[in-house]
Amino acid sequence: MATEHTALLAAQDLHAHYGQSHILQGISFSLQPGVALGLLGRNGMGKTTLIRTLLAQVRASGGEVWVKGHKVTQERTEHIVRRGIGVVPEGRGVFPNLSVRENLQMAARPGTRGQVDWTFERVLQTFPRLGERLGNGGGQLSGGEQQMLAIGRALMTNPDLLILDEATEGLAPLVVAEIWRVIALIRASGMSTLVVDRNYQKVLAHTDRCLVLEKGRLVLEGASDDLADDEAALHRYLGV
Amino acid sequence: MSTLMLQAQSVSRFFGGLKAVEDVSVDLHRDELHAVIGTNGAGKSTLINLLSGELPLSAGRVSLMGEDITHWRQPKRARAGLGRSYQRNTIFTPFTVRENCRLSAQARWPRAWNWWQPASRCALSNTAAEEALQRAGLGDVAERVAGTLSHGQKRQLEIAMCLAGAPKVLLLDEPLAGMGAEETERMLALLGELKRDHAILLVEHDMDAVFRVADRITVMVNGRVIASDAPEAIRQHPEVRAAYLGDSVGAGHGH
Amino acid sequence: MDLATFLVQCLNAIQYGLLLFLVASGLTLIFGIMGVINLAHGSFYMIGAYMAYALAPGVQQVLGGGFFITLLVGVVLSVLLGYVLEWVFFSYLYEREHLQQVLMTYGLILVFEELRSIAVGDDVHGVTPPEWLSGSIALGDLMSYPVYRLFISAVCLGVALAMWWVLAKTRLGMRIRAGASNREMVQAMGINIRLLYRIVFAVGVALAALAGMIAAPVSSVYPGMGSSVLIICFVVVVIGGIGSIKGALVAALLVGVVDTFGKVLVPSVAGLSVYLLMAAMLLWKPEGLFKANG
Amino acid sequence: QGQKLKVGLMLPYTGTFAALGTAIENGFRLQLAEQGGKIGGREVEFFKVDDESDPSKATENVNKLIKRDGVDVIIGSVHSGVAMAMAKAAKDNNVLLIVPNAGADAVTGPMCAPNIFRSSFSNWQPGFAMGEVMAKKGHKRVVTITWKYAAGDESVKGFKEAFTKGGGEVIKDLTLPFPNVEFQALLTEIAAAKPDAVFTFFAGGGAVKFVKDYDAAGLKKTIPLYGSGFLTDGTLEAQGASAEGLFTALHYGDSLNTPRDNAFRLAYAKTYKLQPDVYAVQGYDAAQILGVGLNAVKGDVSKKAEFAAAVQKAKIDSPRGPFMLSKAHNPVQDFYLRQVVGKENKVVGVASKALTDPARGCKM
Amino acid sequence: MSKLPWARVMPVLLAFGVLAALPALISGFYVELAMKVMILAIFALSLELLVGQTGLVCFGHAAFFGIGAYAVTLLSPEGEAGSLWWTLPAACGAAGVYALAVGALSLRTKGVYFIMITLAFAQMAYFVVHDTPLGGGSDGIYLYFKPVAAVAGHTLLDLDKPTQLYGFVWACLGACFVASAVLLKSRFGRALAGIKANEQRMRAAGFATFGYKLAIFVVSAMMAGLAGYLFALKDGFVNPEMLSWHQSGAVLIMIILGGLGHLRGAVLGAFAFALLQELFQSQAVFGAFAKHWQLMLGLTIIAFVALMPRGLVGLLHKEGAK
Ligand SMILES: Nc1ncnc2c1ncn2[C@@H]1O[C@H](COP(=O)(O)OP(=O)(O)OP(=O)(O)O)[C@@H](O)[C@H]1O
Ligand SMILES: Nc1ncnc2c1ncn2[C@@H]1O[C@H](COP(=O)(O)OP(=O)(O)OP(=O)(O)O)[C@@H](O)[C@H]1O
Ligand SMILES: [Mg+2]
Ligand SMILES: [Mg+2]
Repeated sequence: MATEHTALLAAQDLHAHYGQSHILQGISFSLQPGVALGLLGRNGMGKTTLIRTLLAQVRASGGEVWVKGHKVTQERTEHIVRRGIGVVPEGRGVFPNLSVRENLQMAARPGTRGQVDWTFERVLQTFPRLGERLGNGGGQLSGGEQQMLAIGRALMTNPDLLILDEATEGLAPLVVAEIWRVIALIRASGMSTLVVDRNYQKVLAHTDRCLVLEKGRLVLEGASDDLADDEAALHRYLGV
Repeated sequence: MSTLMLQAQSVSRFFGGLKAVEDVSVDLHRDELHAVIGTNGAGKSTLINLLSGELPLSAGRVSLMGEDITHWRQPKRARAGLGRSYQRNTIFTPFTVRENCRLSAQARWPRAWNWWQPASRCALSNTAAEEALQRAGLGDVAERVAGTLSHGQKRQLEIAMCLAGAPKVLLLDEPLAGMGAEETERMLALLGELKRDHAILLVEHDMDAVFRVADRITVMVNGRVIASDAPEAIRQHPEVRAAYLGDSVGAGHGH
Repeated sequence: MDLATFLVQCLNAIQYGLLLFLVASGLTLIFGIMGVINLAHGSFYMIGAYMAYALAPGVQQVLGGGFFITLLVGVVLSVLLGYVLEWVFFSYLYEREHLQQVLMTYGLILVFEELRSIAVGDDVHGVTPPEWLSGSIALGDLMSYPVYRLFISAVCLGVALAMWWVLAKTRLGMRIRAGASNREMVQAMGINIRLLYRIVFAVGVALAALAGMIAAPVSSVYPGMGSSVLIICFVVVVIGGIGSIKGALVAALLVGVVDTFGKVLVPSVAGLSVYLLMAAMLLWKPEGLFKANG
Repeated sequence: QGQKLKVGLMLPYTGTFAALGTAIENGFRLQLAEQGGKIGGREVEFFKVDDESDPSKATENVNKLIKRDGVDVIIGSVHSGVAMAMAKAAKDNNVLLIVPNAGADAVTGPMCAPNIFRSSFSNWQPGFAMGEVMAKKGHKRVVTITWKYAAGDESVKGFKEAFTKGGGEVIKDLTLPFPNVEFQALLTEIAAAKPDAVFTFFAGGGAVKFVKDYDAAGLKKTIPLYGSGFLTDGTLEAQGASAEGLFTALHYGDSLNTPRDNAFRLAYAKTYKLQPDVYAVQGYDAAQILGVGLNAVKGDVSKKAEFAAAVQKAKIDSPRGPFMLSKAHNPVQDFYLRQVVGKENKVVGVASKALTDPARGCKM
Repeated sequence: MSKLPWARVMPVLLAFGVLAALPALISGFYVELAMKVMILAIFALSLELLVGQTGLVCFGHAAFFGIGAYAVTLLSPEGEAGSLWWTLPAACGAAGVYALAVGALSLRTKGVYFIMITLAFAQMAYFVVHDTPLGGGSDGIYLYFKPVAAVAGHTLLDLDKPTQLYGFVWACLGACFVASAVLLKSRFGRALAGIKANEQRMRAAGFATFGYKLAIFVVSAMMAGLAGYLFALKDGFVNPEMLSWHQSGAVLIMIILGGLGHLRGAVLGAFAFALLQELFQSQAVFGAFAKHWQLMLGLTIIAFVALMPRGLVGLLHKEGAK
């Protein structure tokens, strides 16, 4: 398939299991450079699992994953990520025993093209709240502060693709708005994004294309604008 | 007139120099859902920790149905009817969903220390658990091991466990976080139902939801209460809009 | 006790404490960062001491000898040993329950002890320090103090400083500490945690072996020397706060002081003193003196 | 008696005392070979158990030999606590026991029995011998230092008994927990106390470290150090120059230079490519005691009384010099004063002649 | 009990049956070995209650074992047999009282800190018996007369008789096993499991977890004291090494080897550990190489860890793995 070679990220008939249960049941999609992709679905449909499988945090039981034309199915997480992916995982994954400063610094890395768009200073500018708590341990932050830290940390790796799994969970409306603003900013800068969020309206508004997952299968794929108008589909797959 | 269930008077909690909660007073009445909203790090979770007894107070007083419980430890408060959920999941990952609820129910019933009778034969906690499961919409996955649930399902279980203990006062820390649209609806319906015979304190960032169910809203910023009023008044409150709501929640933007 | 004696006792306490620190530092590193309760740590100490004894003739022949060359060879060998051990025995245990690792390290103790017995026998041996360190300094008219002991103290301080700097100040150190709390997340940041862990383990082993080699000239080399040092090391690590280098240093000095003055002032319960200290410290600070933060 | 004689060796083959266990077995086998591989006219079959120097497993280990293997005689062990358990089991099951090292006073004290013998010494003995020597040398104020455990206590007790009888005074008893080897604090105490001399009991790795530390602290030049013989036995190579000139008391030494000893040493060195030590001698003599007894009963181990009578009458022709067994079955032997010269514990005199353990508590 | 899972209970019953019949089948030494292993199994069982079921890793369990053993030795009269009726409760009680003190202090700590503080208290007990005249010093002391159980002058049980002692040990193991199994299924037992899984949540649900932990700590210590009591009777000799950290370590190794989280694991582990050591030390099997038993044991343990992530019980019910 041609797309696999041009795509930033692509999956071919991807399967994954947790023990006996077949979670991902043959998923194929591709994400072109510069595209913002949304991933929607009810609770427990496999969104997080898909992300984790793409990153080899869950072993794929079948199918292939491609990053920038390289087949990475056999590679380990760190190698895949180093090809230019930044991750904000579900549950944040802030390092509680490192200070805020260290959480950011440990991740710092120039992008795959040598670009250093996101620096320590720029992250603090984007999230001033973090600047006030630089010396605090990551574990002492409030939930929202941790979420900002996780995003900031992912940006410090200057990725080509930023994956956000429920990045706005537990954030104050102002901050949520701020994060969507940042996501829009990132999108505008040409960085690709893969966004999972419970607020489907925001996801649809901030992405070019969307995938809808149901019980581990891709049931819908299309332009976000189209989907936003398709009330029947939204009701059917998201229960709204 | 609704009964006053839980009252916090000028409670404070300091972490070193940080005043996480400072001079906060809240009243929780039966048949009233009291929402506490506020910026991240405002001290909402800390407030719940203070009320539930997880953290000792630096200053202030807490009373439950007129009784001073400031110096009670957490388990005793819980047995007296203070139930809470956590912002981060605290489920028993190795147990089944049902067992999670059963265990949560157990402490409240007599002879919790019984060591010869099989726990599975404790009818009281079994029914309590079953009821909580149904209410939280987890009936289908009751036999699943809790650790294998998806994030949203775990959040539901977190609430179910809180309910299983048959509390009189519910302190819910962001119960809607991580739930999908459908589950959010169900949870809001549940809250409306629970409200009738419980006093509920709801910490939540989903403003649509909060404004739909709350009877009273307290807003915290940096450890202090900046406003406490009926929802409509809060929605218009300039300080609250500036510090927390922003423009995202336009006046009257419902569903 | 007059002032002069008291001061000399303080010197003894510090010197002992520093040596303890050197042995315990590797343990706290492996323990705090990888979560491996390494019972075999004492064995690495023993292996180090035996290397100081057994390698010397070979090094003499091939490289022209010298205590420091032996030391260097020993450190290189122990890094290799640690690297291979982690690779073969530990790398697949991280997902398992911690106690499985305990069982594994217990097995290793038995194996190392027996291999040592087969390879070099069960006799007690001495190791001579280099010529220029073998003198001593007079401490008043009381007694004299061997220069070599001062040298040990200097090495220990050097190691403490270097470790603190790497862990607290460098990005490598941050990444290592991050791995302590969330391995998967470190991987998701694009960092090769397996390699990092392997290196940490190897360094931990090397530190224990280095301690053994450095201590060999004063402690001599004998079977069972590992197990006697193991428990006291755990005491140091726990009092200091697991994973904290600073804590290990402070705790080691504390243990040194308590042990030294315990023996002198209340000899009948001297055996208890260190454990009393640990119990008291943990009751006061249930998580050790310093939380792991470098 | 066509059947083989079953000999159980319960010795440490692993751990700190492993080298001692091997030496004892070597000595025993050497003597056996010299008797033509037979004792009391019977071929010998060995059963070995590693006692790990762990007293909590000792009863079970000795029962392996007694109940599982059904041995006729047991040889062991090094660790006193283990030997205590063995003595109990031997007494309960009425099996011959010869202790080739462990010095616990109780074995030939309260625990003494017709079927229990010792080819080595009691802890009391070398201490007492050294006490006599130091008193005679004119030392008046002495500090003792040892580990806080039974062997150390008993040894120091023996020393004090003789030393105070000879007019000396022990100004300080220093102890440290077993097996702690951090001596520096106590050395400082010694330096501060400025005694005429120091008496010590240490063995193995602790002995090496103590002697080296004592020297390194500069005390060796100013305050003479005396010890029970184990201070410098099997440890000289490791102690190096630090041990040079030290005086110790023991029932054996390196240059006895008697024809008996020379023959033994030559044979041992030839067989094992090693120099023998006191442990080898004790093992060797354990075999001799067994031989004397069994010859008297023509190999019939069930005749315990005759066996004991014969052994008590006999003069054991040991490389250390001939000795007899006391009523409590502990050797009545000469204790030599030895001085370290190079890599040898050179015998320079007799510290105490035909020294008998008081066997306090023995009702036999 | 409503329904026992027979598939799992049968093998256990069978094993107990075989143990009961053992004295009739094999020679004296092996009976004694079996007795020792049963005592160790009681010891391991007691630790399993703490480590496997409550998640409290205690690294000083030998102290309670040793206290039980020393108690009976020191309390028995010099020249005659003591009475089982009060020496046994006294021994268990002594262990329990010490555990109450240790637990009250140490249960405030968590994880590795708990491991180490229990070690600290055990070492204190060790040094008390090792260094003071109280416990007879480093060489240990003897128990000359083993207790008897008499009712109205009529001797029911004379533990000086090997077969009676064997039977008594067997009964104790059975009783401990059944009691533990019942306890774990009960509300109290489930609360312990909950504490292991998530103590914070248990407190929020209204369990005063400290009390639960202290209770099981004391119960476990008393059971360890019982094991120590029996061990002292078996040997008639106690020694400070019974309280040493090596002993604490060994019993911990047994339950890990057997498989944590299962009572059967503790018993299996005790049998496996003791018998493997026995096997490797046996000259009859390995000849001169028996001298290197440590090497073989060490390698076997490593192999166990590598191949059996869930311990020996993992072997037993692989099919029903959940
Ligand atoms: N560790 C696990 N073991 C077994 N099953 C699991 C595990 N993690 C997730 N699952 C199951 O896999 C399915 C997909 O889970 P996943 O977390 O990918 O859902 P999701 O779409 O991200 O849901 P949410 O919106 O709630 O986060 C769920 O049914 C869940 O129960
Ligand atoms: N154990 C602690 N030690 C030090 N500081 C703490 C601790 N717990 C909380 N804090 C600090 O107290 C403040 C209040 O935290 P809290 O978790 O109560 O906020 P919150 O209002 O719940 O925020 P969010 O909405 O993001 O969950 C934060 O700044 C946080 O960093
Ligand atoms: Mg998810
Ligand atoms: Mg919060």
